[in-house]
Amino acid sequence: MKRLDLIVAEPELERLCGTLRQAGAPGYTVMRHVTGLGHGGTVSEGMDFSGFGANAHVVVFCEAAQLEAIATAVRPLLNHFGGVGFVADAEPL
Amino acid sequence: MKRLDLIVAEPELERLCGTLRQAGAPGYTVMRHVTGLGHGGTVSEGMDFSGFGANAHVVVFCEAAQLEAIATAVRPLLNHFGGVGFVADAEPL
Amino acid sequence: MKRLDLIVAEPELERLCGTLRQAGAPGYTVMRHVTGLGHGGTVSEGMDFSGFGANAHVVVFCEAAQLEAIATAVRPLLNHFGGVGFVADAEPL
Amino acid sequence: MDSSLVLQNLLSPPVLFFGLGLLSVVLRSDLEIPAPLPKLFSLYLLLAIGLKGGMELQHSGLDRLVVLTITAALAMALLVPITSFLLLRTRFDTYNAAALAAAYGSISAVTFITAETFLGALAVPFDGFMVAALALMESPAIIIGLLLVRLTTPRDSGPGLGWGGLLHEAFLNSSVLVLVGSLLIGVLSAAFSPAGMAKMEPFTEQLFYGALSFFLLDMGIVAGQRLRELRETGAFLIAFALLAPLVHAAVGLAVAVVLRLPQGDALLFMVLCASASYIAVPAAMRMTVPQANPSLYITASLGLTFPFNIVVGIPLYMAALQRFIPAT
Amino acid sequence: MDSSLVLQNLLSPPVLFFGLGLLSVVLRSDLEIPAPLPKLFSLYLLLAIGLKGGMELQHSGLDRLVVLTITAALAMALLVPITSFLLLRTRFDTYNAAALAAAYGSISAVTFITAETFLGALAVPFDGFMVAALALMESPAIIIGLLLVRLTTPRDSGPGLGWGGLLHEAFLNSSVLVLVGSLLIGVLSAAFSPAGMAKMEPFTEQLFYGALSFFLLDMGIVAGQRLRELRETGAFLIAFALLAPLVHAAVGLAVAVVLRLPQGDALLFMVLCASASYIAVPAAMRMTVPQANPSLYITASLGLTFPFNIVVGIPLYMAALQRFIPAT
Amino acid sequence: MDSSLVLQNLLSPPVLFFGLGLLSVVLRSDLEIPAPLPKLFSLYLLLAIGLKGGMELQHSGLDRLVVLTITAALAMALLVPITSFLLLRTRFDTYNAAALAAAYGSISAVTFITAETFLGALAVPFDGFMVAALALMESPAIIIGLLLVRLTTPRDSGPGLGWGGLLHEAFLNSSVLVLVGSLLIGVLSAAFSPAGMAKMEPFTEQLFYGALSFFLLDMGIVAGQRLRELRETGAFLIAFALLAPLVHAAVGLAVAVVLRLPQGDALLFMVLCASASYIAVPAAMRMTVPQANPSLYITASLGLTFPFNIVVGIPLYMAALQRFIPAT
Ligand SMILES: Nc1ncnc2c1ncn2[C@@H]1O[C@H](COP(=O)(O)O)[C@@H](O)[C@H]1O
Ligand SMILES: Nc1ncnc2c1ncn2[C@@H]1O[C@H](COP(=O)(O)O)[C@@H](O)[C@H]1O
Ligand SMILES: Nc1ncnc2c1ncn2[C@@H]1O[C@H](COP(=O)(O)O)[C@@H](O)[C@H]1O
Ligand code: NA
Ligand code: NA
Ligand code: NA
Repeated sequence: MKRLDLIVAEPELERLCGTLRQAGAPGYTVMRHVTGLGHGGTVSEGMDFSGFGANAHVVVFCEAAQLEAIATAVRPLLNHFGGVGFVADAEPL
Repeated sequence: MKRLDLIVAEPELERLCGTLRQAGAPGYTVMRHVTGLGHGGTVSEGMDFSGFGANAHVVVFCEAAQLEAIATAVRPLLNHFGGVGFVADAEPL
Repeated sequence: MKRLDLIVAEPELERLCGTLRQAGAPGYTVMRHVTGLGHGGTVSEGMDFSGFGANAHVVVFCEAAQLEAIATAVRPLLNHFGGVGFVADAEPL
Repeated sequence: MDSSLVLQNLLSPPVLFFGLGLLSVVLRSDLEIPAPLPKLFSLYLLLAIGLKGGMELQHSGLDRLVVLTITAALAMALLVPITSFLLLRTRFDTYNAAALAAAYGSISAVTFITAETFLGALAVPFDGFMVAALALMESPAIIIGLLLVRLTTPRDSGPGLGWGGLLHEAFLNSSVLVLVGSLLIGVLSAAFSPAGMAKMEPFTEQLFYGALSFFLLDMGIVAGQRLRELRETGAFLIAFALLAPLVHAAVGLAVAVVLRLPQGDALLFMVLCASASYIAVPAAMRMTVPQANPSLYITASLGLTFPFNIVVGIPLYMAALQRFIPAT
Repeated sequence: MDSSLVLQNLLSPPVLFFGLGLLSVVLRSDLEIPAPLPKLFSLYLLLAIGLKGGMELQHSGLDRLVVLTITAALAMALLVPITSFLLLRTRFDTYNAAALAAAYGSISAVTFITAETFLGALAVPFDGFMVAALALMESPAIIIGLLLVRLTTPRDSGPGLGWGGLLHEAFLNSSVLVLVGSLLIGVLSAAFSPAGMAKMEPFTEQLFYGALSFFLLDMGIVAGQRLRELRETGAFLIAFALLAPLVHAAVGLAVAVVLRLPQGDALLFMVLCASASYIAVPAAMRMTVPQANPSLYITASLGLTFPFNIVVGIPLYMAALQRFIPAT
Repeated sequence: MDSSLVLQNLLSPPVLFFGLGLLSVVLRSDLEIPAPLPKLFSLYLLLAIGLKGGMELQHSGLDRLVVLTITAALAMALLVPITSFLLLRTRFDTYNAAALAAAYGSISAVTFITAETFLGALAVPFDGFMVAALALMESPAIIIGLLLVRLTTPRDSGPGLGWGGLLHEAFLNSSVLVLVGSLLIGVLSAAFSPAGMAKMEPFTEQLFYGALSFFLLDMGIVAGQRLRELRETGAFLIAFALLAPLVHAAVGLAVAVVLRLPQGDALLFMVLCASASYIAVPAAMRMTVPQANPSLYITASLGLTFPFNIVVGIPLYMAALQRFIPAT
């Protein structure tokens, strides 16, 4: 199996989850209110009151065979809006 | 070493942590207020006020030798109450 | 690439992030309000009101070549203040 | 029926904010009251009605009417889940029928509070001991629910809760504890620290209406999200969720007439019978009957019965009881 | 200029708490108002001014002045972003110029609220319909901003928002929804449930000043953090962020004189023109014009224009308008 | 001893809610006040007492008594940690002795606030400058604590805080900053913006009692969880945590008698001496003396000394001082 870690800005979260569902992800887990540093600079929770928000961290565990479809669907979002994605190996418990 | 990712409903968290301690896990880290999608459908924070809660994400780093004991203790909980678990490789820093 | 998971007490977070930036980490993601069990005993959110805080979970994705510099910078902090670090393999999406 | 009561309820700020919450879901706005703010409001509301009820209970004392009303409340908390189970069992498996029955046998504190506010706007008085009835009707249905499962299915040997865990869950869950605790604190403080109670008053009285409106805005959002899942619910359960409150309110009215409850207490009694739990019971059922599908019992109680009672039920019950119980 | 107005504003609790927030950033203290508490205060403030404005609107009704003022407000919401764009385009690319123009064409509700509070301290009255003007001036600049991008750049074929998504984002974002919803609830409740409105009063009136102070403490922290990023902003944008409010306020004053607005309404109108959005617009621009750099438009509106208006602008505009508009 | 004072304190709403929190831990209920709500209440309480103290300080001005009291407060903030260290060093290593000494040399704002509320219920007046004493007694013990470590151990060459970091941590941590900042805002606003201060009053005065009760409910839960860890604490530290407040209060009483403080100020002075910090000091010690075991100093100050003072100490100190200081 594969583990996919995606980190995007919170306002894009709903769209990312929709994309994951359409691309056939069997499930996902979302941590909101996540902060960090990336190419776009520092992201803090200071703008939380504004709808601008912080980041969200989405984890997807899926079969290796599903990964390519998910990656193809997700990459344009990361390119357009920013955000990063990483893949690792995993096994079901 | 091994890395174990467990995602369960928040009301089951305390029991899961107790099980981990009894099974000899050397430590764990818990992220609450986590949402997601799984076989049980969508989990949101909307019911947070009610004691029904969202999900919790528990990460355990342990020796490969400890994994089987932990897995044996945890699996019945996941089967009874729902929730998922995944294993990956890791090394101490 | 490598994935580095660091878990420290919240009051040390700002210093850890500064250390990561100085050590050349290309980015990081921070989850605060994390609880857990370790050598230092149980950490809960009960002291959150006090500035004592809970834990923070920091994830860094970096090139394998960068890891050693980051590890060298981070280890003294973990030894002095407590906290744990683990490394795993990862690939960019 | 007195349609002006319905209109007056519909156009009060708390109900309008509930509607704004529903509307925001329909319009797919990104409005949310982020966690744990709804918890702040729900803790506050429980604490405030507990304190006020306790204070009034201390002033009025325990008389025959109090004891009778509370006994009747407990009887309803046994009757409703059992009869509901028998009906629901015709369409659902034991687990889902029991979980639904438990939800409808228990109560919704927010519906009760909205009814109190409705009475306040009509200047109809009600008694503090009704908060005790509210507290006592919360837990029994949880026990009944699990009893029904245990009696009608082979003993489940999973890692579930034992009876100890269940009783703990039923009687010591946080909403029961805050409500009962505040009630007792109200009784004690009113007796021994009247100056202290007086200083609580701006907090528990003056903020109450605004906090209820804010919380109902969130409840509107949450109920609206549940309504979206209505497709999975099925016509039978939709009908049950809208008719059960009427039937249970009617039984409640009959009891109130027999007990000669005054108008205000009678409305609150009817509302307790008519409302369903979406707080304590679902949390307990998730742990004790994990075989049941939460989206059934939460959608029914929170997505249908709750809005029905808030928007239409409360003024309807008032109009009905005015025919049988004279104003005092 | 009447320097006592500046001093009186500067030494009022809300502005002093704003200063404390700024100071805590300068001193690198660990003071923070953790999320989602600032959201609680911002929701509360919107809800409270919406309700109060709606209630007053219901009492005053819609007359010619209301219609004229609101038309003028909409005209300013179109004029300001277009002229700002033309100016900003000389130094920034289309994306950044459009995003900045949209921010300055829209409004800051907290600046408006602080101006209301300032008028309250001076005992200068103002009308409820100004809240309607506030609500109506929030969204148009978002549309203008994207129109400017679409008209001046080749059609972008990324996964961005279509026009439907944009209109949704502009008119149904949570701050517009809460403000407009509360305004309508205020109108309806004042008409049909005056007892309900009266019970809201301790919540919406008495807490208001304290909640504003608390929120401004957080805004001071957030603005202070933005000020640290000033280096990246450039001298031109710094000058724009400090001069645009003055120019827009002056235009607003001219309009107010023509419309014969009374002093209170005139100040609020000037403040609407002079303030820039750091809530609805940045959130919309992040999604619709991701090519623009958020640290430019947020730092300018939140780090510079907002503090300028809160600390200096409001009393300055008041001093200016007193020369042209007699007290009533 | 006047046992009615103890009873009156015990049956006041804030102390009863503290008891409810303790009880919920004993009963293993799932009641929690989720983060960051406790932070909201603690920020609010600091802000409110700061403002009130500042306002009163502005009205009373600085006279000889103020200066003497504040000097005595600072002296106690040096004396208590040094003597405590000498005693604790007999049983603990330098690190733990110093961390514990620092905790007991500093103060607990919530204990102070509860004492103010207790005085309010007895209608015993007290002065605004005592809040300044509170603010000034928070930090020195942090410095003393680290000085004791540095003087008695070889220089630690880890990545710890230097003196700059320590002073920063001691004097600019968020609770000191909010308290001192609000105090100064209170002084300034009372002088220059009395209308503004008047509009703050419903927020800072009327909500205060309820907010304190809510916060003490949470403190009861947190203290209860700490009490569970008592086994690791050891009999010596348990005795210290319960006797130190009595001894320090007695010294405080002697000082108060010498200074001829009126009853109210004397109680507050005793409470400052008797209370131990579980906010600023532990946070600073975690960073500056990581070798010390937090569960020792937090359990002692939060699990034992705090409940002791809240429940028994405050009325006890009052009963004691009434023998030496006449009512005014
Ligand atoms: N494939 C998956 N990847 C990531 N998280 C998952 C996955 N499946 C389930 N989860 C998480 O586990 C929770 C419970 O899963 P389930 O019991 O399958 O409903 C979900 O709400 C998700 O948060
Ligand atoms: N084996 C482990 N697996 C996962 N998290 C751990 C582990 N050990 C420690 N932690 C986390 O790291 C924090 C600090 O660890 P320690 O310094 O060992 O007390 C703990 O509170 C946990 O959140
Ligand atoms: N190398 C990295 N390791 C961990 N998280 C990262 C990394 N790069 C970016 N992120 C996260 O992804 C967010 C968006 O990244 P970016 O689009 O590069 O600004 C950042 O705010 C971080 O939270
Ligand atoms: Na019921
Ligand atoms: Na503007
Ligand atoms: Na002390």
